[in-house]
Amino acid sequence: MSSPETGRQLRYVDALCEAFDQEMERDPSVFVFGLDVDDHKSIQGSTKGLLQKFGPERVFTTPLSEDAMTGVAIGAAMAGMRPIHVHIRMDFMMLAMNQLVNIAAKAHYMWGGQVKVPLVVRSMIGKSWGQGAQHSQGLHSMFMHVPGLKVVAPSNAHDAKGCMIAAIRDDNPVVFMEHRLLYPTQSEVALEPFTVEPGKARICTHGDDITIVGISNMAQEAIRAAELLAEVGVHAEVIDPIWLAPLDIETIAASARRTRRLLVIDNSWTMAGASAEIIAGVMERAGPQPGIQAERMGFSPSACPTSPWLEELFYPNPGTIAATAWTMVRPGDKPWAPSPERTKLAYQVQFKGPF
Amino acid sequence: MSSPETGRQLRYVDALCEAFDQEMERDPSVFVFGLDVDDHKSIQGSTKGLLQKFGPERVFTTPLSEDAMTGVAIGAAMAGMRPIHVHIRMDFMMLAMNQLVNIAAKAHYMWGGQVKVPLVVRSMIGKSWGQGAQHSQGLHSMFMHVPGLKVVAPSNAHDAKGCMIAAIRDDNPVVFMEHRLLYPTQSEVALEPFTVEPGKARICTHGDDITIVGISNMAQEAIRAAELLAEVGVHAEVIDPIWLAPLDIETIAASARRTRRLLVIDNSWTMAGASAEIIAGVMERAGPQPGIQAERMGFSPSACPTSPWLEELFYPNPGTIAATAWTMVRPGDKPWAPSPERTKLAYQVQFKGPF
Amino acid sequence: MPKAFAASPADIERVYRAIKRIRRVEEVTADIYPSDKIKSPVHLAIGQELVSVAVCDVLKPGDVVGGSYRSHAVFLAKGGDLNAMMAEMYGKDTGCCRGKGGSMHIGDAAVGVAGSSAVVGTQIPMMAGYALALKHQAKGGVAVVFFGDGATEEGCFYETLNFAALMNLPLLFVCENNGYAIHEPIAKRRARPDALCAIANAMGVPARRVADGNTFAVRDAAGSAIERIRKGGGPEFIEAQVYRWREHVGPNEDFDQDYRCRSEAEPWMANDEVTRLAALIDPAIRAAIDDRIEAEIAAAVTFAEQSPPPKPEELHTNVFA
Amino acid sequence: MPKAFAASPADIERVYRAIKRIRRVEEVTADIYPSDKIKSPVHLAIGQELVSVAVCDVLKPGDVVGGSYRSHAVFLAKGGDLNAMMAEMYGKDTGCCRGKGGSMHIGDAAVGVAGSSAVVGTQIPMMAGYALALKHQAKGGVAVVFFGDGATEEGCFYETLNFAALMNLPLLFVCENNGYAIHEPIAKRRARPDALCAIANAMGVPARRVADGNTFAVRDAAGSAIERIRKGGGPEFIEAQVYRWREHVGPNEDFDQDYRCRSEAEPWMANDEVTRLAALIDPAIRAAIDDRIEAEIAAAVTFAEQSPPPKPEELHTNVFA
Ligand SMILES: Cc1ncc(C[n+]2csc(CCOP(=O)(O)OP(=O)(O)O)c2C)c(N)n1
Ligand SMILES: Cc1ncc(C[n+]2csc(CCOP(=O)(O)OP(=O)(O)O)c2C)c(N)n1
Ligand SMILES: [Mg+2]
Ligand SMILES: [Mg+2]
Repeated sequence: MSSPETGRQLRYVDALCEAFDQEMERDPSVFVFGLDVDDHKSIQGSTKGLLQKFGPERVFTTPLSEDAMTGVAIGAAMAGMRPIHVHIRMDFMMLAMNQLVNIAAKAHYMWGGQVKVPLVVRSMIGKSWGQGAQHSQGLHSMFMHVPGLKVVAPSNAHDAKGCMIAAIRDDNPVVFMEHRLLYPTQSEVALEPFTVEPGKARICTHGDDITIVGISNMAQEAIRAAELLAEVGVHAEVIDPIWLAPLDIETIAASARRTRRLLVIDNSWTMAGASAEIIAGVMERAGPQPGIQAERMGFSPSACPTSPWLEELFYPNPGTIAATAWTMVRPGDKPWAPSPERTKLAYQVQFKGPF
Repeated sequence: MSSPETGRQLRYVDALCEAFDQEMERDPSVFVFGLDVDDHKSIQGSTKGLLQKFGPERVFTTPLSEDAMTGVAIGAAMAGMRPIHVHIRMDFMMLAMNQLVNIAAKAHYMWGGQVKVPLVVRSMIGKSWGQGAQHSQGLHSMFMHVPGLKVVAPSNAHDAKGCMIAAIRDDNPVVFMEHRLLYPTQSEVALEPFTVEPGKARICTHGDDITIVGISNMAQEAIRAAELLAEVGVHAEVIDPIWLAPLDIETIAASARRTRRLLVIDNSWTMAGASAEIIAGVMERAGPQPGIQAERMGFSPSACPTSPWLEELFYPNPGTIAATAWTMVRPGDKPWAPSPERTKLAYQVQFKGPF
Repeated sequence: MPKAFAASPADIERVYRAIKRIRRVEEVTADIYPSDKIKSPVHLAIGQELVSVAVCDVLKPGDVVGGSYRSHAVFLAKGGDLNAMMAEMYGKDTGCCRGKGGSMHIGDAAVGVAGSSAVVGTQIPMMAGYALALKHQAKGGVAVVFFGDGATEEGCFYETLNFAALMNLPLLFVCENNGYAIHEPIAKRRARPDALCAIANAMGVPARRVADGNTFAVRDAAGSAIERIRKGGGPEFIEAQVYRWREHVGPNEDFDQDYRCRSEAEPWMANDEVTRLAALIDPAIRAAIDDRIEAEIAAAVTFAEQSPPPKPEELHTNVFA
Repeated sequence: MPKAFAASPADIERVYRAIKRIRRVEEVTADIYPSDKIKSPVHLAIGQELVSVAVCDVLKPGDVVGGSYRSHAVFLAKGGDLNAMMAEMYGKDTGCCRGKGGSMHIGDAAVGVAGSSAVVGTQIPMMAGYALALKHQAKGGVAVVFFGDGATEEGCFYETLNFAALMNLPLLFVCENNGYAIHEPIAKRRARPDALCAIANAMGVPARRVADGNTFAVRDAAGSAIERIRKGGGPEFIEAQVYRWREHVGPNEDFDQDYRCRSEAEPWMANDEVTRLAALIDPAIRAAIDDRIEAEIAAAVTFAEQSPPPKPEELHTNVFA
C-alpha cells in the first residue's frame, strides 16, 4: 500500500475501529448506531470498546427497523450530527433504499442547499460458509447509480482507516462497503488520523501487458492473480479504484490506453454494474483508438449458492482471473491457467463461523 | 413499429389496459392490485373497467404499504397466482427493493427450483411539470443488475401490449417500466393477444453512420433525433432494446460494429446504469477492432429539479441527441445543432397535470 | 358544537390571522394555477390549515417541524418565508429551494421548517432523527412531524413510533386524518380505521384524538403534549380529524368525481374555522388583518413573478455539499 | 406450573415424538458441526421446538407454513423430508434446495413448507401472499407464518397485520418470542416489550399470548385459532414465549458470553417439554419412539454424507424458471 507509513501493521477490522475511535474523540457530533454495534461481538470487533469509551448515547443498537433507522440517521445528519449507521450485511440495505435514494441522495439538492446529510452507512459483504443468496451481495452499483451518494470500498487496512475518516468528515452521505474476508488482513496503517480522499484510484502493481481493475476484495484477488501472471511473464497493472463514486476513471483510462487491455473484476454481478461503468467510462474517454480490448468478471449471473462446490464457482478467484488475463494478452497462444496447487496458495483464507 | 398489424391505432395506455383485460379473461389466476388501481382515475386509465369486469377480488387497492404488498405479491405468485402489482411511480419501488432483490429474484434459485414467482411489477417514470426529484426516476438499472429479475421498458403502444402479455405469462418476476409521457402516444396494435418476447431488440430506423440506442421514452426521442439528423444527411440506426433483461446485446453489437459509432440514450443516469451495460457489452463482444466510438447520454448527474428552466436541461432531447450524434459522426466539422424551432417541432407533448 | 377553550382575544386574533393567511395563500395559488405560471403540482391545505396553525402556535423558534408534499400550511404556520414559497412554486431562483424542489419539497431551515418530502411517510423517521439530535443537544427543543392518515400505513410509521418511545425522543407525531389517501377512503385501507390512537398507545406513544376540527382543541392537545415532551416525557401522538376541501392534487374541487360527495364535506365547511374564528373578532380588527394578508400575498406573487429563473449552471450545483 | 390440557395418550405420544425428533436432529447437527461437514450457518431450534410442533399438529396437509433462517423445527414439524434437510445442510445435490439454499433457506413445497428466508421479517408478507391465494382458492386452507420477536420490529410486520385483517386472510401469525434478537434483549429494542398482543389487537388481529412454554397450551391456542380462521374468521396472532438454549447461530451454548447468563435459562431447562412429555409416556413406548428417531436421523446423516455434490452446471440452473 503506497502511503507514508510508520511500519505499524494493523488488521482491517482494527483500522476501522481506530477510525471510529479517533473521529468520535475529535468530534462529539459523531455517533455509531445500528443493530448489534454494542454487543460483545461488536460487529466482528469493528466497534469494540466504543461503548465503554463513548457511552450508550453515542454507541447504541436499534430495533430491527432498517427503513426507519435510515430515516433517523438522515434526519440527525440534517440536524447537524454525523451518524454512522451500521448494517452487518449489505443485503439488508435493500430495506434502506427508499430513504437513501429518495431522501439522503437528494436532500441537499432538492432543498436547494439548505441542508447537508453527513452520513456514513457501513455495510459488509459476506462470503463463504454457505452465507448464501441473502448474505453475500455487493450492491454498490445501485448506489453508484444515484447522484448525491458517495460510495467507497476499501480493500486493505490502510484504506479502511483513511476512507472511513474521509467518509465521516464528508458532508455527504457515503455508502461504505466493507468485505468480511478482508477483516483479518493486515497492512501498514499510520496511528495518526489520515484520510484517503474520494476520487483517487491506486495503482497497486505496475505492468504494461494488461490493466486489471479489482473492486473491494477483488482488488486483493487481482493482486494475487498478478503474482501468478508474473510467474509466466505477463505483467499486469492492477488498479484499485478505492472510491467508486466519485470514480477516478482517468487513472484507469490512462493505464488501459497504454496496455490496450482492460479486465475489470467486480465483487458483484457485472450486468449494469460497476464493471460496466468502468469499461464504458474508459471507452468514452479513450475513443475508438488505440482499440482497447475489454472484459469483465464478477459473480456468476445467479444467486449465490450455499453448497461449497457451487460457491467455489460463483466467484472469480486468482486462478480464473489470471487465466482470463492470459488469454487476453496472448490470444494466439493456447489457454493457460495456474496449477490448482499454486492457485490455492494464492487464495484468501476462507471464512468459517462464527457467522 | 415493425410488426404484423391490423391497422388499428391504439394509445399506449389503452394497449396496457387491453393486455390486462385479455389476460385476466384468459387466466383466472391473474389479478391486479396496488395503490389506486380501482379508483375513478384508474392509474391514468390503464386499469379502466377492470374492476367492473373482474370484480374487487381481482382488482383492488391496498394500504400504503409497498414493502409488505410486494411480499404479498411474491407469496401469492409462489402459491400459483399471477399478480400484477402496480406502483404509480418507479421511485416508490425503492420501498419494495428488499422483497424484490432478496426474495423475488432469488426464490426460484435459492429454494432449488421448488417455487416460481410469476409476478409483474408495473411502474411509471414521471416527467415534467415539476414532478421533481422523487417522482421522476428511472431505476431500471438496479433491477437489471440482479439475476433472476426480468426488466422491460416498452416505448410504444404495440410493445406495451405485447410485452405486458409476455410479462404476465412469464414464470419469473418482471419489472415492467412504463413512461408517463408515452401514455397518450399511439401506434398500430393488433386486437388479438400477442407477445413481444424477452431478448429481442428492435431496429427502428436503419442507417450506416451511427447506432443510437434509446431506452424507454428515449427510444422515441432518438427516433425524433434521427429525423433531424437525416435532414442534414446523417443516417442513424436507432435501436430500441425493449427488454433490458435479458438484453439483446447482439443486435446492438452487430449494428455498432458496422457503424463504428455507438450512442446510448438512457432514461436515467448513466453512471453504472443500462447505458454503461450496453457500451460494455458491445465492447466485450466487438473486441479492440474495428474501434468503436462510444458515448452515453442520460439524466444530468443530479436530482431532477422542478424549475422548468432547469428541468429542460436535465433530460436529453431530440436536439441534444442529434447534436451529439453529429459531432460523433463528423468530428472534424464544426458542431451542429438543429434550430430550436425545428427541435421544438420534434418534441414530445409535455405532461401538465392532472398530476 | 365544539366546546369552548380558554383563548384570549389575542390568541384568537393570532390564530385567525395564521389560518386565514394560509387559506388565502392556497386560494390565490388555486386562482393563479390555470395560468400555468405555477409549474408544480400543488397539494392544497384548504380545510386542513387549522392543524398546522394550532400546533405551531405552541412551538418555539428552536423547534423543528417537517411534513409531506402537502406542507404549505406547516411551512407558513412555522414562519416559513411566504415570498420564498411562492417563488419556489414558480420555479424561480429566489424560491426557498432555489427552484429545485417545487411545492412538494418546500422547507425553510432558518425558521425550523425541515424540507418536506413527497414519498409518503419518509418524513416520519427523518423527523425522529431531528428529535434525536435535539435530545443530544439537550436544550429542550422539540421536533414535530405532520403526516396524513395514509402515511400511517407505511412500515416506517410504526418503526418510528417504537424507536421514539424506546429512546424517549422529544417528538410530537401529528396525524392529519382527512379520511383519504388520494381517492381511497381509509376504510378501504385499514382494518380498524378508528384505531390509530390505540396503535400509538400500544407502541408506547401516548395518543389523543381531536375529532371536531376545532383549532383550539388541537392547540390544547398540542400545548399540553409539547409541554410534557419538552420536560423529557417522551413522544406523543395527536390524531386530528380534518377534511380536504379540494382535489388531492391541483386547484379544483372534485365532488363531481366518483369517490366522495359534497354532502360529506358540508358539515366541515359549515364549521369552517376561518369563518368561525372571524366571527369572534372585532370586524375592524379583522378587516385590518385581512388587508394585511392580501397585501402580503399580492407582494409575494409579484415577488415570484418578477424573480429571475435559476441560471443554467444551477442544474449542477448542490449535488454534493 | 403449566396447567393441564386435555390431551390423549396418543396426542402426547405424537407430540412427544415430533418434539423429541427435532431436538435430536438439532443435537446431532450440533455434534456433527465441528467436523466441518455441514458447511452452512445453523440457527438451532433447541428449546423452541414446541411451538412449531404444537401449531403444525393442528394443521392439515393443504395448509402452508413459512419461517425464518431458524426453521428446522417448522420444516420437520410440518412434514418436511429429513433426508433432504440434512443433505441441504451438507450442500448436496439431494438437498431440499439442491444445495443452493443451505440451513437458512430450507423448504419443502410438497408438504406445504414454503421456503424460509434469512432476511428478518421477509417471510411475514410472503406468507400473507400464500394466505391470499388460499383465500382465492376457497378450500379452507390456512397459512401460518413463524417469526421471532425481532421480526416484529420490521415495518412489514405491521403492514402485514393491517393487510391481513383488512382482507380477512386465513393467516395465523406465530411469534416465537425468545426475548433476544441475536444478543440484544427485547427491552433494548422495544419501548413496550410486553405489548406485542396489544399491537396486533389494535391492528385488528385478535391476539393471544402463551407464556409458559407448554406445548399443549400453544396447541390449544393454535387449534382454536386455526378453527376460526378456517371458517373465515380472519387472521389471528399467537405470541409464544420460549427460550433459545444455544447460541444465536452455531452449535454451542453461549452462557459464558457477555449478554445473558445460565440462570435465565434454567427455569426453561427445568421445564423442558422433551423431559416433561417423556415422563408422561410409558417407558417402553417411549424407548421405541426414541429408537426410531435415532435410526431415522442416523439414516439421514448417512444419506447426506453419501449424496453427491451438485454438478458444476447446477450453478446456472434455476436462475430463471
Ligand atoms: C411511498 C409512496 N407511495 C405512494 C405515493 C402516492 N401518493 C401520493 S399522496 C398519497 C396519499 C397519501 O395520503 P395521506 O397520507 O392521507 O395524505 P393526504 O394526501 O391525505 O394529506 C399517495 C398514495 C407516494 N407519494 N409515496
Ligand atoms: C433485515 C435483517 N436485519 C438484520 C438481520 C441480522 N439478523 C439475523 S437474525 C437477527 C435477529 C432476529 O431475531 P428474532 O426475530 O427474534 O429471531 P430469533 O433469532 O430470536 O429466532 C438479526 C438482527 C437480518 N438477517 N435481516
Ligand atoms: Mg389523508
Ligand atoms: Mg428472538
